[in-house]
Amino acid sequence: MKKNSFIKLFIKNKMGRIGMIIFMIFVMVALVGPVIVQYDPQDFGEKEDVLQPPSLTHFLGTDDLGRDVFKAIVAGSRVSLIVGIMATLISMVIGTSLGITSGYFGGRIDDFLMRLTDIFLVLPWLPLMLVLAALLGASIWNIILVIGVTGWAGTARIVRAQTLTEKERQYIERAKSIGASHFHIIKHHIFPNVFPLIFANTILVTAVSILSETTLSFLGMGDVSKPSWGTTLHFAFESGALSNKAYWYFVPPGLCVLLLVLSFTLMGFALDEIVNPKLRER
Amino acid sequence: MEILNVKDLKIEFNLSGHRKLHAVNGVSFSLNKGETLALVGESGSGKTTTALSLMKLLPDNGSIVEGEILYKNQSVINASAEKIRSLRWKEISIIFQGAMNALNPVLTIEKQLMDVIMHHDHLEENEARIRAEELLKMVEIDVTRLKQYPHQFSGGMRQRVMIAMALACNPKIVIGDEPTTALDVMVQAQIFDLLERLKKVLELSMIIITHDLSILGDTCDKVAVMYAGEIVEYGEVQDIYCHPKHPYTQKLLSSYPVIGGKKALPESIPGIPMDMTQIPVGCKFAPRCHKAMPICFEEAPIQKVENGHRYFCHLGGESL
Amino acid sequence: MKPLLKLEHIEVKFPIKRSLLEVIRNTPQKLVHAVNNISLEVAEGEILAIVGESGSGKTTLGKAVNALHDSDVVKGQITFNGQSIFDSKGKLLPEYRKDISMIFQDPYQSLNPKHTIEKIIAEPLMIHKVTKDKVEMRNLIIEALNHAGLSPGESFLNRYPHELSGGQRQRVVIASALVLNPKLIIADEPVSMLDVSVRSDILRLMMKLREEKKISYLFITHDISLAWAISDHIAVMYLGTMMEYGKADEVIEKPLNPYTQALINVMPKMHVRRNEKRVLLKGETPNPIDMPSGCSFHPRCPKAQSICKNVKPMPDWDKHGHMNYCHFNEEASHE
Amino acid sequence: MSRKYLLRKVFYAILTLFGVLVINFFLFRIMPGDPISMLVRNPNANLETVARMKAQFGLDEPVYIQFFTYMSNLFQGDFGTSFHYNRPVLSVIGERVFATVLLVGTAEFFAIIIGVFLGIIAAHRRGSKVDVMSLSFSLVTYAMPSFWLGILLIAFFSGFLSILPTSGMTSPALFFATGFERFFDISKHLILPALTLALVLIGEYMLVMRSSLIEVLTEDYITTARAKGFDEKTVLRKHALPNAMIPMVTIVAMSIGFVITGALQVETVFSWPGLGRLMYDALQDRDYPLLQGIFYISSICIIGANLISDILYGYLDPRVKE
Repeated sequence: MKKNSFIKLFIKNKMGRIGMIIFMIFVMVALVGPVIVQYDPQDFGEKEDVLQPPSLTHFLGTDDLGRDVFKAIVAGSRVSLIVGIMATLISMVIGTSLGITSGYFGGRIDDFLMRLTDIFLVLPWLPLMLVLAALLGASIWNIILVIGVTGWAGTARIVRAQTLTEKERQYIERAKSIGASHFHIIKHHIFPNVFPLIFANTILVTAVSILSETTLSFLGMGDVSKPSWGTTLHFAFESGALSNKAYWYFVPPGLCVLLLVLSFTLMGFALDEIVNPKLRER
Repeated sequence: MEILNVKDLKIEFNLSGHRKLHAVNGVSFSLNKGETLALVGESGSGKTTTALSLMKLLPDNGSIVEGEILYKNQSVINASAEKIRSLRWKEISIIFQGAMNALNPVLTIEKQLMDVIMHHDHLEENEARIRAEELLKMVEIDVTRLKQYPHQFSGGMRQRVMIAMALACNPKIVIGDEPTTALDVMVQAQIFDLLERLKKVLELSMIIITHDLSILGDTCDKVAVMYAGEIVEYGEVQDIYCHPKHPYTQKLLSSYPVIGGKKALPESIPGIPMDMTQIPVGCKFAPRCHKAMPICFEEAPIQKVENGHRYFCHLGGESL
Repeated sequence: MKPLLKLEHIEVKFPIKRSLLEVIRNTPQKLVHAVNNISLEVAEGEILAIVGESGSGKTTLGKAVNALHDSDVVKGQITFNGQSIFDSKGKLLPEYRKDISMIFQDPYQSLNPKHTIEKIIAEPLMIHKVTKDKVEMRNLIIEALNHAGLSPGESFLNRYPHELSGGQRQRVVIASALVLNPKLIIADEPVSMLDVSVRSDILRLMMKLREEKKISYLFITHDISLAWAISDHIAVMYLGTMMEYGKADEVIEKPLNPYTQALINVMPKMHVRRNEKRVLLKGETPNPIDMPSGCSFHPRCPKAQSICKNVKPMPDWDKHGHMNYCHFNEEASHE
Repeated sequence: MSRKYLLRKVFYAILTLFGVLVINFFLFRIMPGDPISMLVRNPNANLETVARMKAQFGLDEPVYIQFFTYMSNLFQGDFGTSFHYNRPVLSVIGERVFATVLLVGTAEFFAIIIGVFLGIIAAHRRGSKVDVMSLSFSLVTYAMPSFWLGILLIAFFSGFLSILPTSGMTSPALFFATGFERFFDISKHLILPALTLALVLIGEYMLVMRSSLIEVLTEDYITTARAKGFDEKTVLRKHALPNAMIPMVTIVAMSIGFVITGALQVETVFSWPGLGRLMYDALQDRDYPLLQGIFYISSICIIGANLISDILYGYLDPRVKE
């Protein structure tokens, strides 16, 4: 279906609209935020500033080291978004290329790649990430690499299934009868028809990547020099914000993660309903 | 003895964007006991919708907006949901097209035959199994295949299972929705031959839905040719074959090469099927009709009758 | 006259994938005998119809001629314009792809929904690098569209397949075949998915192209009356074997092979004949894995004798070039 | 469901297991900076543990010999000795398995029942209030990091309503209690962590069940069932569900794998003495043999779960030929 009717359908879909709005807000915060609000994780506030409830000077109160929580969240938004999107790109590139190759060529390549995908699907992903992050050291690029490298299996399986159905279509046979090469067929026929599914899946995988980054940072594997929401939650939990009821310290970062991931899931499901004719309203 | 009478049936589907699809606009026909009526028309003519509405099986966005359906002189349209459910398969049953997966892929043939027998005829399990075996024998399928699944049957065999299922509760009317479309010519002949024999034995009345005029000779008594949700011509099969009155029927009949006849390829019908979301003034076939006259675009044609042979056209013949 | 296409003893046998276990126990490799020993000739501008039910191997034969199956599955010799279509190393000659093209059965599936009509027809030109310059390519496309009856061609260029009707889509497929001006078109059931009213338009277009451009056709269909209406010669196939071959009128009026007789007898005719007793073959075409011995039709043949069960018949040609693959040769009483 | 299908699936499971084993082996060896340098960076590592570590991994021998020793040990069930606990890895894991199985088992049990039930109602009455409510509930829980959900529950139950214990598996006073008293105490502690884990799962199962059932309800055999005169309930129960349940089996098996990692987050937040918590601590102490052992055991559980789901799939869907 043509591009603009695709976008029209997406806007018309309530879930898609809500998801898009939330996502736009966070992108704005991530772009503009750190410029307006300089947040330096090192400059600790004075003693009496510790764990102050939300006030005019500190919209969301302060943390256990007297730093302003609101500034931390604004700074954290950029990190969470970047890590989420970059990691997803890696997963998508690996997943799509493996999925299309094994789906299109089949035979031994397919068997081998599928076993590889099975192994990655079977490995418990969070411990794997934790171990890799621990071994590689907790820099932001390692986190992106780790999430990306462990996240591609699901995509590979979906893309392979879709490629298998596309491969049987008659216009592929027609292209072969004209003398099109494998590369030409993949570039002009397979990829454009698999792309809507890849795009919808990318959105859902981004949601998972953001969650993974937050969890990794919460478990102490995050890059402390570039704090994300997960890191803030890590220090909130470590500093016992729970017991002294500093809800302004541990609720907002979690809420932001929830909203950002929710925006991606909403968009993902809206796309899925558009792409998958069976689910579409009649 | 008239078993079914449909008067001015109108059915609409509401589509996204408040558009309405006028699938059936004023269809009337009747069916006598032991008679076979063919609803013939091309894709989009409303023939399947008409048939499904007899059992109120329209999808949730479709509704009967006008007209009356009398089955044994009882109204089907304002019957209670309970009454309709007791009518389905007990009085009227359907043979769906073999190509669609109308059989549940994860249930054995035995279960799918027995569940409707036990439901409508309240038989015990073993009695229902005996009845199921009887049905398979009737449609010439080896009884040992009762425990198999639909995917283990070929196209022709699946169609026979559908027929067995349709006859499970001794219905009075059996609707065949393109029963042989996806099958080879030889298998198609076998299926029609089987239906012929069953009709005589069980005194069944049938409604066959098809787009293929050439098979009418094999099974049908009466023919209703449908175009854009209306019956444009209705009559005996021999009558329709030998002297079709409506231009659309004439054009359809001429599209079939007849072995032995002259070899020239006939002209086909120009233009594309009508957009059913609007109701034009005048005759619906006018834009594609090679005999269209100015009047055809202004007024809808009134019905003309020549001893049982009814058609809607401004052309020739004495009007009613 | 010199045949354009010559097929000699074409065999197509698909190996069934054996599971690891079977490989270890080396159970014999089971084969699907899709096409066995077919020899044919197609002259320039001739329409040869290949008629058969599903499972008869007619589509497999069409694809084999179009070299769509990988070569280790296809045996026998295919010569086009006097020379084999494979070069000495067994690689397909590139220009063979230009001289021959295929029309498929399902107009809704044989066009890529994501491409505009222009891109679809431009594809063959791009692959064979017919021209570099954009304007010339566009003219070629518009000319092909007009030739295929989609005039004015310009109005179809940037439309998408889902905006066209079945008949129009099949015309786009024909246009994309025409753009390389092929010598032979393999049409696999080109009209069976179309509404009856639109069918004869496409058939008439194919006939017109034959007159104007001397294109010959391999017309694959299950409808023998359609084959009679449009083709010069008819070959009837059953379970991968050619049962009968001859001029269209001869095969229809004086069918020699029992299978052809049954096919013609069962063809729906436009008059009421419900009460006539018709010769109906029992059962359906079996799967071509375990082929029946002797003549493959003998299990279902109404005239089968003991000889049919154990001896494979020899194709017997009469003086009019009418072949019958059967031990017996008497004509059926034909109503 | 033929024997060949079963054999093939078992064969693939073993192949995958071997793959996991190989990755497991290399994961801790060829990473930039081998385990020793990792250990050296760890402040409390003394020379003695470094030496033992070297012997343990036999790092001086060529890789393929290390690989064979590693494999032969594995087959005799010797997963090496944990540095931190100075006991065989297998026994350390053995103690903690029960807690995780209990947590994961309870969470899965409730999640499957509630998730599938909600999914069926939502699909059956598509677009109704129930559908919208359960859809938004699932989307929110699906998007929520499980540890944060845990924190919220702890804050709520320990802060405002302290009727439920918010950490550990047994209250200190009752450490030695047995029988009913111990059972009651453990289940009290189990409520919050199991609830956290279950909430995320309910969302996922509900979404999968809903879209699978919606897709099945558009199939032709459902029209046949309705034409047979069955009421909506029977159509749903006898014809729609047997088909809609098939994808559920694979999703549940796959999610059991993820739940073991989900448990890690919940066990850390609720300090629940399970495998997840053990792995978290092992990571802090750089206790590689223990890490490797846990890693390997959880992979085996996931492979087992997938194998069971493949076999179940064969039973549920007769079309699965060899």
